[in-house]
Amino acid sequence: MADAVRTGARAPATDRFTMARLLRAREAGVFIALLVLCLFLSFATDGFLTSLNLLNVGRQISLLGIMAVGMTFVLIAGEVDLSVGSTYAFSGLATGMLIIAGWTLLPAIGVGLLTGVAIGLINGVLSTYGRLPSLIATLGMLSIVRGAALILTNGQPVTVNARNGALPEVLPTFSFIGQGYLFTIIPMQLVFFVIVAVLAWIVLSFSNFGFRVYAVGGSAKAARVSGISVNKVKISAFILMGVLAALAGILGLAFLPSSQAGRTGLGLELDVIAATIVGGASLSGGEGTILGTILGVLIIGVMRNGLVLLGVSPFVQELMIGLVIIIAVGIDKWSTRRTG
Amino acid sequence: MADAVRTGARAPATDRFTMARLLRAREAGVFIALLVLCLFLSFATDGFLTSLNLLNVGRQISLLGIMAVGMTFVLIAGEVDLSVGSTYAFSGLATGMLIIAGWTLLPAIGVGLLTGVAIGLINGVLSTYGRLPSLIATLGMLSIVRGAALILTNGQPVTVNARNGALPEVLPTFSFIGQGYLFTIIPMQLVFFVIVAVLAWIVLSFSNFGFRVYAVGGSAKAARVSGISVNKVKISAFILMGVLAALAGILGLAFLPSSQAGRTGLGLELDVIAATIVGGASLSGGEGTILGTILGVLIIGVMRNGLVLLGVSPFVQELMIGLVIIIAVGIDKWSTRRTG
Amino acid sequence: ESKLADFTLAPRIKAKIDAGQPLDIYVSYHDVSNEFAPFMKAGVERAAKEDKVGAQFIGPVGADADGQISEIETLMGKMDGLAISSVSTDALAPVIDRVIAAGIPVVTFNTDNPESKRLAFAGQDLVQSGREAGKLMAKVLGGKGKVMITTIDAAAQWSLDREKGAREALKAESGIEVVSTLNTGTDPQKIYAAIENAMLANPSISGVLSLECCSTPAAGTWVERNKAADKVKVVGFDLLDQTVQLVQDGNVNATIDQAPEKQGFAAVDLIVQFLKGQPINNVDTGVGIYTKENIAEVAKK
Amino acid sequence: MTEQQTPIVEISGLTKRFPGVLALDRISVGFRAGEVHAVIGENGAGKSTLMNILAGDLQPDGGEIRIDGSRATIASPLASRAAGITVVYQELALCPTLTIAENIMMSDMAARSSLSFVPRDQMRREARAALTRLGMGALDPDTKVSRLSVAEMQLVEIAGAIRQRARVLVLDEPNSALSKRESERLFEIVRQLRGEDVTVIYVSHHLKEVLDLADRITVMRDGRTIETIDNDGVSEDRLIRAMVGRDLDTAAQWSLQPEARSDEAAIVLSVDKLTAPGLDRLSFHARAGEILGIGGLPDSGKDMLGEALFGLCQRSGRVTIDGKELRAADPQASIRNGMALVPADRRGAGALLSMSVANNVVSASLPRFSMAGFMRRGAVRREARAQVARLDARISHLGQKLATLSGGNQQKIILGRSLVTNPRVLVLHEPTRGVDVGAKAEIYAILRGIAGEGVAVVMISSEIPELIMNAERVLVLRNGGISGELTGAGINEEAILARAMAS
Ligand SMILES: Nc1ncnc2c1ncn2[C@@H]1O[C@H](COP(=O)(O)OP(=O)(O)OP(=O)(O)O)[C@@H](O)[C@H]1O
Ligand SMILES: Nc1ncnc2c1ncn2[C@@H]1O[C@H](COP(=O)(O)OP(=O)(O)OP(=O)(O)O)[C@@H](O)[C@H]1O
Ligand SMILES: [Mg+2]
Ligand SMILES: [Mg+2]
Repeated sequence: MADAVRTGARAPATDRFTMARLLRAREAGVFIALLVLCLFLSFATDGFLTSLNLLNVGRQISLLGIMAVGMTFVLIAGEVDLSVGSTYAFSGLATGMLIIAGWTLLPAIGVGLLTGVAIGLINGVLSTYGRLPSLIATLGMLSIVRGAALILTNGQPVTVNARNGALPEVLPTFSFIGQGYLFTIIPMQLVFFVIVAVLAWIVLSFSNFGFRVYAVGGSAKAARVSGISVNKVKISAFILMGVLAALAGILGLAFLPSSQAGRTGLGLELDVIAATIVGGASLSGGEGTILGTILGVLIIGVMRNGLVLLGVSPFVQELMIGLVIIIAVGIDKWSTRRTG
Repeated sequence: MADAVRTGARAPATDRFTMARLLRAREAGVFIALLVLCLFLSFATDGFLTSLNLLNVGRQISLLGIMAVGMTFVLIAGEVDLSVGSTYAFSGLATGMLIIAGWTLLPAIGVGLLTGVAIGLINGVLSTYGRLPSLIATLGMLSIVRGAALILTNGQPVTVNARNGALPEVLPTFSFIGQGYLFTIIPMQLVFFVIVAVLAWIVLSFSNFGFRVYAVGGSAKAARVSGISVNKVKISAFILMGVLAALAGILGLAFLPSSQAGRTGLGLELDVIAATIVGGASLSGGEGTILGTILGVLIIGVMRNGLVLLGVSPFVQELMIGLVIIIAVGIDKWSTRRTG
Repeated sequence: ESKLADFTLAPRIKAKIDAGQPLDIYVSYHDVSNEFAPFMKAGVERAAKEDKVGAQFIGPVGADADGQISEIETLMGKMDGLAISSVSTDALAPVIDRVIAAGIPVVTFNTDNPESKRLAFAGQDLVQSGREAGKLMAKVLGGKGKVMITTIDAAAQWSLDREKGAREALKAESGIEVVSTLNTGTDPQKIYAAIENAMLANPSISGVLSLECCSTPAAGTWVERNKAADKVKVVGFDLLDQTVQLVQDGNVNATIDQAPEKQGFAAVDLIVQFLKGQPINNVDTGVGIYTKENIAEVAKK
Repeated sequence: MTEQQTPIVEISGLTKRFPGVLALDRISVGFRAGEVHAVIGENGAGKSTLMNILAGDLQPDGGEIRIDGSRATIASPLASRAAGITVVYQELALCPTLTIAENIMMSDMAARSSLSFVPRDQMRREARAALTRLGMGALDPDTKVSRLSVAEMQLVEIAGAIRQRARVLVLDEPNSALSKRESERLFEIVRQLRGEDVTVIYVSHHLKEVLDLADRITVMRDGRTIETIDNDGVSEDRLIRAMVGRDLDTAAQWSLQPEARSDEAAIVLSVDKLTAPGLDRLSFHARAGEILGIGGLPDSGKDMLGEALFGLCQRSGRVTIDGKELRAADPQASIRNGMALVPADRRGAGALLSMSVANNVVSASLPRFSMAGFMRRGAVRREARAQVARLDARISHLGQKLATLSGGNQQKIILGRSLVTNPRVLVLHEPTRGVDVGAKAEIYAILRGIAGEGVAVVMISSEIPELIMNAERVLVLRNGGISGELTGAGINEEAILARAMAS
């Protein structure tokens, strides 16, 4: 019985929502790992359980979280996107260059997001109609987009400030979305993450599109018999991923406010995929939830923060992050009986 | 009908070996891409078609190639190993530290290779008995092994020379295996690659172990009910991968002869996987050949070499590499009729 | 020097010089995608124009020893001279020696490789510039405090050299303690987050000494956002837009310039002089120190 | 027939529990040397679970297994094999990326040292011999299994099992995809093996077959062994009563020929020169309220017809419903215009196995159950509940994953999904494959009900009795074309076979 519910909860929540059910859900393993980690850190450090630090963690995980939400859709649809780090860099740089070319904010951000759409579209078309494995298509795009960003900027850093040509009226708003605080306390990046996560949760759990994403990833063939256009659904998931990577890139630029094509977002794809898979999504498709992904992102963020607060050497940190990834996923696998 | 032969040839060489069949094989797409590339470069540059340059390319692809051979086994067995870049660094550093601690060559290399065995064993056990997806297990190990390498070396570069304590009688041999030339012309690294590739080809195509790797990756269930120990076969593939990554790491150190835990082999995993998949292996297991992998490695190596000879800007090179990956795999997919 | 005396020029190049054919100089920078590459490249191009030679600016995208070596190997047959800034001294030394052995003159720039048989070096003395940074740090701290050193690549040769110099200078001050060296990684977001976390973990830090271009503005930005200019002093390197602004606003207390354009120029120029048969010597491109007082000179440009 | 003797495999009090299901409840049964022992029971009765335990693929939670009188634990497939047991699984266990020969010889290879070389020629030879024994000598042993039809795969699996000279051969629904001729060949071999003192355990839903073949029959119901009967003059009705636990009143209906009553009805589906892989310019039509049967041998093209009509594969020619032409290769358009498909490959193409019952029921009609792009949960649950009730599907709750239903119940849910789309034309491919007698009867009744509502039902089936029982008109396919059309009393086994095999 427990198992039926457990597996049931992995699919969109048809069942009524109860706390007990939630705790037996797929996410439970990760949730417990997170809880243990937080408890431990509250006792072991005095800096962890302060609202300032927690909000800080919230900000630091936001960009990763926004991208992990996109990756959740792609993984559930049975694909993978390795190009997200490059998209993150490219879209941020594109927006930045437009702003310092004197554009106003909305058009500049709009174009930045559109570059994300375009990259997602290419990824999607190559992986569906192009019949390439998405791993290969997006690995190729990883290089292509990074190369394009280098060519576009000639390898120079792009810094958004008035001296470089940004309109003075644009700067305060741009800074606000990246660096500002809502009600002077909640980091704007976190606000964006929360909005994205809530919207994605609604879409994935309750909308037809969400349903189709699960169906397509669970069995593409069966989805086709149900009249679902597999390719369109997959392409949409890639586009969503592209837009969210672009959004993260733009917010990242607004935060610093400087970016560099040769360095920004390098290797980010593995971080994003790790967080998503720790949260319960599977590379074989059909599985994953937004709640799980948020937990996955949190566990990695809290871990990083905690290790720093504990004064652990960065080398040991590197090692611990790997251990935690394995243990967090392991808790779930090892705590349930073998079911074949 | 043509298709029957095409797909048939993807499996271990059951068919008799004829040139015609070879050319219709899965590798044909990549082979044609490689041929076109070489022809183009012979005309477009004067440096490409010289034996010196070709041997140079041979050296430059050797370490990638040795690792890609290992990855071929892992992918055919239906798994993936992201930790190879870290293993490459760790094993090289371990050997290097032992040499400058005054060890003689064989024990130092032996221990270096054993670290590869150990990492492969852990990867394998986590991915089989540990029931973790290998993507997660090896992603965790990527961090853990990298962290361990940093701790081991305290983040300092390790340089093998007499001043640091290497025995004078050890150095010439160590340099020879990394930097030397057989018959004063063939780079030793290439010699190692050729030996590894030939042995791997024999094992994969003709031995019972190779057969089991294909069987396990094609259908774990079918293999299990036939009495094949799926876990042992997978663990063996991971160990083989670990040893080959370690071998590459040791040869890499012998070539340079300096290595650094924070940098060596960073991101190498994606290069290795890309080369292997360009060569026809598939992430879903059961498919791939050593010949294909060699072609995949060659195409990437020739491409890199050619772009440098052509004087293409490094940024454009980055972009072109991505394009070639997509096109090389695409040629195969797009040139065959849609088979559903 | 003896190195110069040992060197024999390849007949191929000699013939070219004698025939008055244009020479091809290759300048291999250790990361063509970093922020200095364009300045170096500008210097290289200026030298090519003034000295009337062909000059190619090459190197890997992202610091990568294997990539740098492979590229040099591939182009060895084409080059009449090589100027190189090494990702890693130990890794690149054998290649430099091989190029030298092939009769192709090699000089180093930006990051020296003294272990190798290179003919000369053009650039900042990195240990010296580190020392200067350390001294500046000591000065702005008034001789006492806890200092954190930050670098985007603790393992790179230039970083090791500067760190060595900085630590030497800081050690000389009894009131100053170096708490740690923070390796931030190269992604801008991660650099900032690393500094943010480290400052949180160790609130007693009163000085941040950044060894390069990119953690300098990150540290300054942190100070600016936390309004900590009184408590935390920042000394760093280079004159990125952001850094200039931060110095003007008092969030970065001092920065050291390394004149990248000059380095690129000198790299090519040294080889050209050598091939012309003129004697060559190391070129020190100098240590430019900028604080709030003199930053205006740069800001106007 | 063997007299009372100690069984070679004796099972007592065996229990197996799955999360939420007691699949085997203290069952006891003995299998003797040299007998054909049939195991029958409704879907989900526990037959496959028992066989999987014998295969070493599942471990029981309690009870004991004795082999040759001494207690044994079958810890792994290897142990099972060592004990002389060979199993042909219901869910085929073949490796699609390997060749026929490699699959047939896989367990031989497993027994050899992994350092040995693969004896390709010997493998090919022995595989060909094994195939020839099953009358499949024409199959090239170097063909990849992924290119075979389901029937061929089943034969390859059987060939692999038979050549191992097991003491106990377990066949779990071995012929569910085989043609009559292939099945008969299999039965011949089974009888031969019995003569060689091999124990054959035979699981099937085909009671006629069972009565023809078996020496003894064990009936299972709800995870329990009800009884073991000697097969001497037992009637089908007797078996059904034991399986279902009551008299099956619907059984009577089966023999009824549907009265021809749709002759005058409007033509709903019309197909003109349909050409697709395996199909060659096929033209036919179906009327409202008609059950149109399609029969033929496995390579006749009938297996592609469903997919081609529905637009799952490339096709040329015209397919129209109520005069509206369906776009090729566009399943969505097919559904929109009133066609629904129940595919043969239930696990692969049919069910969304990882999704819930409720979601499966509405998956082909999302727009109807949503508002502004969001699903109306209440409506979904209401519809799902209604379908489950209408089809009498046995589920534990609407959120249950489809993968955890037994085959017959999965089939009902897939049928429900088609019905929810309110089809004008319902195309079914092997609608009762692997479904037990009781559920079969229910499904037939449902289909007739649907036809009665004016839907054109196209039933593609390799089970001739199914066609005879239900179809008003039968088209027989051969070589991608129609080789005969039978109606009313003209529909009988001889006529269908004659047209299917005529050369
Ligand atoms: N792996 C499993 N997990 C959960 N339940 C299972 C599993 N395997 C079987 N069951 C359940 O055990 C019961 C018996 O299944 P089994 O496959 O033995 O039935 P069967 O008699 O072979 O049915 P069929 O005629 O449909 O093949 C069913 O209720 C089924 O749902
Ligand atoms: N992972 C699983 N979890 C729960 N139950 C499972 C699982 N895998 C298989 N089962 C159950 O195992 C039993 C096997 O039944 P199966 O699907 O074979 O039915 P069937 O109608 O006989 O199939 P077929 O069409 O192959 O004849 C089913 O009851 C199915 O629900
Ligand atoms: Mg069964
Ligand atoms: Mg069945």
